Amino acid sequence: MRIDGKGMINRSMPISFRFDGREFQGFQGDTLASALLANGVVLMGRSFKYHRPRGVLTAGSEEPNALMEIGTGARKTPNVRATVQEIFQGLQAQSQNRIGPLHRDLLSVNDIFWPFLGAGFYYKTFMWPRRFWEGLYEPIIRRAAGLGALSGQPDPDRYEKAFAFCDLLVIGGGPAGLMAALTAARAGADVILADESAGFGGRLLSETEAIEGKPGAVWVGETLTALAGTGKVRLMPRTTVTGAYDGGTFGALERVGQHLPAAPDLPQDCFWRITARRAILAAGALERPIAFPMNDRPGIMLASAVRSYLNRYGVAPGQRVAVFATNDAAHWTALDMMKAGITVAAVIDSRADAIAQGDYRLFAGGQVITTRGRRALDGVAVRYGSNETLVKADCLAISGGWNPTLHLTCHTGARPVWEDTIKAFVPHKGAVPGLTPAGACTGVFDTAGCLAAGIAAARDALTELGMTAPDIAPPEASGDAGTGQALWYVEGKGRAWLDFANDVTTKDVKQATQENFRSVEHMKRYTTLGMAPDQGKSSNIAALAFLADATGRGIPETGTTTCRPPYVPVPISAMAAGAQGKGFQPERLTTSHAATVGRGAPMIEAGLWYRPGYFPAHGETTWRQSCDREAGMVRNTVGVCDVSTLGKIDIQGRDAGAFLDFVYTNTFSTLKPGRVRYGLMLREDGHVMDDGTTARLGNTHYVMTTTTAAAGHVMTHLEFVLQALRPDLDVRVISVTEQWAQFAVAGPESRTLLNSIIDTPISDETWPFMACGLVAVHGVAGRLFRISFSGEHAYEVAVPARYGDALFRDLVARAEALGGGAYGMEALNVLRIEKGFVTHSEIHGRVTAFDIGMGRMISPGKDCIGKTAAARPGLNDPARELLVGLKPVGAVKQLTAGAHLFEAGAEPVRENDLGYVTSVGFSPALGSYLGLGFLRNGRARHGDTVKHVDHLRGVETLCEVCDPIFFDRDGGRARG
Amino acid sequence: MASLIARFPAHGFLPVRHGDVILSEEIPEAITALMPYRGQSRALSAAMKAAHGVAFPGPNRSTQKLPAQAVWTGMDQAFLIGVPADATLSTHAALVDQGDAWAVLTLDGAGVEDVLARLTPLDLRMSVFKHSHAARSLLGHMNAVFIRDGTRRFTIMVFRSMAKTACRELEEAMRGVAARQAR
Amino acid sequence: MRITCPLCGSRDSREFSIKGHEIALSRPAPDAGTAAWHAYLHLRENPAGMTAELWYHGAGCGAWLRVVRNTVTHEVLKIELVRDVTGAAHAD
Amino acid sequence: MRYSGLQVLAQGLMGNRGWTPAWRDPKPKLAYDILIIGGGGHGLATAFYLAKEHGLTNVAVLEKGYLGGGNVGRNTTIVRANYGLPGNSEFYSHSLKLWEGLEGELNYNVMHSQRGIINLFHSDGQRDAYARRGNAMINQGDDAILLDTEGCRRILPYLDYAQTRFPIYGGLYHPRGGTARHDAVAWGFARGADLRGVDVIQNCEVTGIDVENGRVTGVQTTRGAIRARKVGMVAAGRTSQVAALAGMRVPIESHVLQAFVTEGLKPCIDHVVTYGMGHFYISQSDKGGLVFGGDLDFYASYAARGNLPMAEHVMEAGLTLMPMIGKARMLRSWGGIMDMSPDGSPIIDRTHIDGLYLNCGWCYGGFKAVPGSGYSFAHLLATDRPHEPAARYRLDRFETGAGLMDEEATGAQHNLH
Repeated sequence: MRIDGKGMINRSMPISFRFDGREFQGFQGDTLASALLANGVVLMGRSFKYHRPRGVLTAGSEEPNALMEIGTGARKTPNVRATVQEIFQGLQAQSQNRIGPLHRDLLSVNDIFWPFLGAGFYYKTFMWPRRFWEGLYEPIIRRAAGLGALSGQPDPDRYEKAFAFCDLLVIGGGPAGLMAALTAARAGADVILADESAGFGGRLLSETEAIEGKPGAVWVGETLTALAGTGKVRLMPRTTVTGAYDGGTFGALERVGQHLPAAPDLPQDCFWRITARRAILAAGALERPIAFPMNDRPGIMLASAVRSYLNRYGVAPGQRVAVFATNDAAHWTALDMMKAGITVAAVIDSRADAIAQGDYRLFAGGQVITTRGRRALDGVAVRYGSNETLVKADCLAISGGWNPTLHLTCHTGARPVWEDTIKAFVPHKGAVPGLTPAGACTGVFDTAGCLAAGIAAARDALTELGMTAPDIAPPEASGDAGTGQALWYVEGKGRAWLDFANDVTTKDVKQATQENFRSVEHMKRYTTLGMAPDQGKSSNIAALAFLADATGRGIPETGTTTCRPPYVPVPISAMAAGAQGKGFQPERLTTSHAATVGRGAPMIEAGLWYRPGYFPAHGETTWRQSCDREAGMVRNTVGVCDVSTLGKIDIQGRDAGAFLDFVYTNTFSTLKPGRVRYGLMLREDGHVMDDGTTARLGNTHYVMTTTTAAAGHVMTHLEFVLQALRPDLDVRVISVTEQWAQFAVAGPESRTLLNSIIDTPISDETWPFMACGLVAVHGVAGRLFRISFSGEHAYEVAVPARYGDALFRDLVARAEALGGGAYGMEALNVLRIEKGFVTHSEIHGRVTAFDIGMGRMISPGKDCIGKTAAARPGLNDPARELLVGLKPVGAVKQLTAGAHLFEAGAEPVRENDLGYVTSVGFSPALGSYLGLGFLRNGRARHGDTVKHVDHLRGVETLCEVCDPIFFDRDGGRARG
Repeated sequence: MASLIARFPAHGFLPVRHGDVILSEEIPEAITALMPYRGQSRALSAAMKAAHGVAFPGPNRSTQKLPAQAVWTGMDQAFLIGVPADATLSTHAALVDQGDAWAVLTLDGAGVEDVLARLTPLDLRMSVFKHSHAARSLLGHMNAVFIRDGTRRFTIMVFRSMAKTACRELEEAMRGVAARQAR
Repeated sequence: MRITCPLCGSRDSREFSIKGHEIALSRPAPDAGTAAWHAYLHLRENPAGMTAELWYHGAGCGAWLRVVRNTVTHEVLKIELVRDVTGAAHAD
Repeated sequence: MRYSGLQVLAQGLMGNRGWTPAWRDPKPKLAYDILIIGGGGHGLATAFYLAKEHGLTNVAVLEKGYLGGGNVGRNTTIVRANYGLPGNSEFYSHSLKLWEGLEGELNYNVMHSQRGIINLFHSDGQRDAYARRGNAMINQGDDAILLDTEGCRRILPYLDYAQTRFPIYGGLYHPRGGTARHDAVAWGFARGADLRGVDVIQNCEVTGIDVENGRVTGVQTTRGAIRARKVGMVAAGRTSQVAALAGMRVPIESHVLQAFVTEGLKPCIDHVVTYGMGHFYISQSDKGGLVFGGDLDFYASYAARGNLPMAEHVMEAGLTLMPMIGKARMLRSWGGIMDMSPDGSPIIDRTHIDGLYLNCGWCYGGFKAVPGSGYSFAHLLATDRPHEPAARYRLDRFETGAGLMDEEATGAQHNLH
């Protein structure tokens, strides 16, 4: 029911929305919860386990009950707190976790069977018969559990992540936070003031008390104007600081578009990473409920929430309101209600000496012992002294006192401290370096105290920042903290809920202790208390108190569970903003990309790069046809392939040769300028890291090539060696991968092709195998390397990347004129397998130089990375799996990578496993499948027959073990 | 003999404008990495001043005397941008041509810091990252060089091969900022 | 986590990669023997408390850093350039 | 008390007042035959199998906090036997067989759910590596199926097959893989060991290991000295500190691994799915939360909590792979302290001190190993001979280089991770 003249909603802006298909009206400024209450809708959800009818308990993000699905289709968002969701024109909300309509949820049958569904019942049953678990029990449990449902479709909305920096981050815009921000901003500090709500002011927006004689909201407005006047404060409304991390980093979730109708480009949420030199936590406190029998009916809500609905949203949550409380503050609820013309049925104050503060019926020393009503509250049973009576009420405001919102102070591992005077936990001093809690989150519950604490905390922070605090006097405000006594639970018949969200009652905690789950962590995990979407914000402390009593310990000895980030749940889409689809990692495109795609080549991922699989020619219908043709082209005429993705590292300095000698197993200091050498690089643990060619361009100038996959890793490694291991060397390294577009030109006609594009023709004499040097390519300064990864007479030609596109098109056109053309990764792979050249399929991280037959490349005359470890006996055992070639010799001609190797007659089981196949290709030149693999003692077994078994693909092939070089073993083609 | 036509990294993607911010590509005359050898930074700086009028910049700084600009790009490393490096510099430093390795983008307009705050973990507040300041950091998941050219103008350099991704991600950020401004 | 690079200033830890304990700086001589190499390669103090690790500012200036850090609290106490520890080539 | 559906009914009808303690809280005795340091999954399972398989019940498990408070209570609950290298193959195969009978053996429902695991791959090279692994699984007698893209689409229709950065080439499907309820595993073993007479002693921190003439004689604890003939160290992330009490330096570094859970959701992910191009794996708990994780934060840590860069990376990998989880909201994040060995595989072995045994190096994969590790470690403690499936988990393999089991192939040395 809407109350005239109350609240900060904009009554000139009516908004219509739908809940469970029915249309309702609210006003701008309403949350979904306040708008529904205004329309008399009290039943807003079903509980997790027993599917009991539930209404709203709170007016904030800590809400355990009123969780809903917002939106439809792919935009549907489950588990949204109706207390946080602001309404907008066209909003559609649905209740969740029900079968059938909300008021007749079929799963409410669970509530009848509650005695059998207590703490941990599932650990004790569903065990027989064994195979029924996956087939029957688990599917039923899964379907009954869970809350809202995802749409199952990709999230179509936009999200953002962003970074922000400030001198001082103030978390929470209530009285303490506002004063802290004002104090710091006046001192000239860069301030970020973040508040979870749409409006700043915190509890001041929900209470009727005055500051400096003005209504709280008016004072807040003036203070915000003052903050804006400083030019130093960035206000972040609708922003919840979700986590405190190391080094002054905070995570924060900003609701950007959640409260608005969908707009193009506008993100739903932004996940902020805020780095603050200092921070002040002014997060306030959360009112705590009391566990009394049947305390979960719709209409039972926190007293502070009742005041919020009344004073901030102008809504009376009931027509006859009762209050059950342990403290003075709760009496304000009764007074506010009466002033608004709502009937106050009774105030039940657990304190025997409680005094009425107005004209209402007071049960001093009273307790609510049970409640009535099916889908909504209609009465509460009160026990006072030895009497009991029934009070008719459709709303019960409850208050068991306040718990400081100290969660962030626990995020880096600190435990809160029990403060017995206020019967609450307060932050551990210095819990998060640089973060100072102030105000209600430290247990200061009066407004005057909070205002002063905000100033004081800012003063301390400013001192630490080396700034001077201005003289600011705290505004005049009430010093009444509304103190009371602690009452955690009321004994009585029936279930008394501690954790509304996970349906955990005092009976469950009691049973847990009976079964010796007495540690607070065991109790939590056994009963699931505090593990629901609200993470126990309203239940943990009461449960702890109950557990302490049940185990005969005090609360401090019982200890607490751990608060962990995030303070409120964060959408995966927000924390992963930008990563959907291609955004996960950068795409690296070669200069030939457009021309390659233009030729219809399917692109495959090679690390972050894209490379062509093959170039389909007219009439080819399978990749094998293209691959066979391209491989043949290289063997017979000439092929062109973009190899720019290989890492290229420029190495200069007088010690460059010595440096390479140390990072490679073989020697480079003796390499002559104008020559190229193959190099093998080990990790310090003696296994192969990478391989590639390195060219000596000048006396003190080399350029190293790495594999595509290892380029970044090798660069990091080289920097480490220079800075950490070899301080004696004066060498400079830099990546030039991006600078050069480099193309392999391979095949018997390669020189013919090259001589048509370079300014000075070359010959075997001027440019022999493994020669390198500078050339002019169509007049452009380039580099030429006579190296071969195909075994053919071949070159790699490099030009500055801006010319890559033009040169690739030109090379391919000329190659085609010679009967050749472009080739892709598939053909490249076949060609290198024919030659027994290894790639990371072979040097996969677990192999040694010995394994791949390059043991002798570890030069005996010098130290190098990995040399000592590579000499360990276990790494040189002939029984290791060693690189071999494999050729089918039986009826089955197929080989598959990933197959394992066995003796021809052996059963293919682990005990008989002799090795495995790493690379396979069909060689058109040899008319056969060829494989590379690793076989126990393989080098001694050339000529033997082994069995290749691929269970997964159903292939069993007899193979001859042979030298891994299948084609042109003496290398004449590359040299000639 | 045919000649090769040059093609630049952000070819076909730029310029674009969203809200008040414009993203465009620059084509510097030359970029050369200068990496002074042991004990040579002062000598290099002197040689640079003599040849190009700019000193070797300190960490996180750039120096400029048009058309030359020297930008600190790492430990014992700066990029000389805008002019080909004079041969005398090679006495003191390894010189490496980087003129084709980078996409050089400029972001200009009110709200540039907001756009970049969506992609880089750098603190770009005017009071911290001032005119002519330069830094190596991340743009999304990409290594990048950032230079502040003015109160509302930045130069951003990313690896050439990632130009498409960089443009796409910057544009996304620009759209979001523009949409917030229009909210 | 923030790492104050001696060259670049305070930076987000996402700009760095980590190699592990600083023992990696103490590479034994090739002939130091099996025990020394085993200790270098594999054995670790693994302290619950203060440790020194090697971080690489790969998305920044390319410097290797020695970072003294508490493994229990994640507090960073000291950061220096590895080359200043080892005396590696320095242009200044 | 025996647990059953009938018992639940009977107790429910009697107001659930008849449930008895799941385990005792015994005072430590002055001496035991065998002491287990560490009351996590592995330690409790070791005690259980010592009692059950070897009849050794004069055994105590010493736990410095509450039992099951370490990694067994903070993991992502995956149970599988899909390893590729000899040593790991036979060990995890044995462990999975133990899992398959665990409810019956413990009379405790650990909710072992064999819902199937799919390791996705995203290139030909990855497919070949997974094929090698799948064939190794079949060689071992376990189950593996190689799925192509269409095969994945049939059982995982919600993955992004069109736009994702690294296309889905297929997956290695391990139908017998799945999940279990992590806490229940610790509690089930604790209850089982306790029923057989083992003393499970909580809040009892070991402060010293007594060694005389190269032989262990007992331990010092916060609750007094306890003598023993044999002591097994099973302290996971705290292994280095425990081993140091015996003057040992071990090849372990402790690192933090983060994990995450969302709010409860109606069933939407029916398997365990792992991503091959970023560190991400996910399953849905029976309560409805999506449970997922990724890689180490990479800095050494005992803090059991991580930082944002890795958390964001994990979310990003998840979103590009399965964009339908975008509107699920991450509810809680936490960290476990991983005892990282150089090659990523565990150590179950004697030490150079007589009577002192070591079980560690489970890295980020210890949960599925709990029954197997307990069984094999109990065998070693009881008989002084390695249990065949764990015989390759030798401590000396790093020194000799023989029998390294580097499944991830990143290098058999901490610094290479």
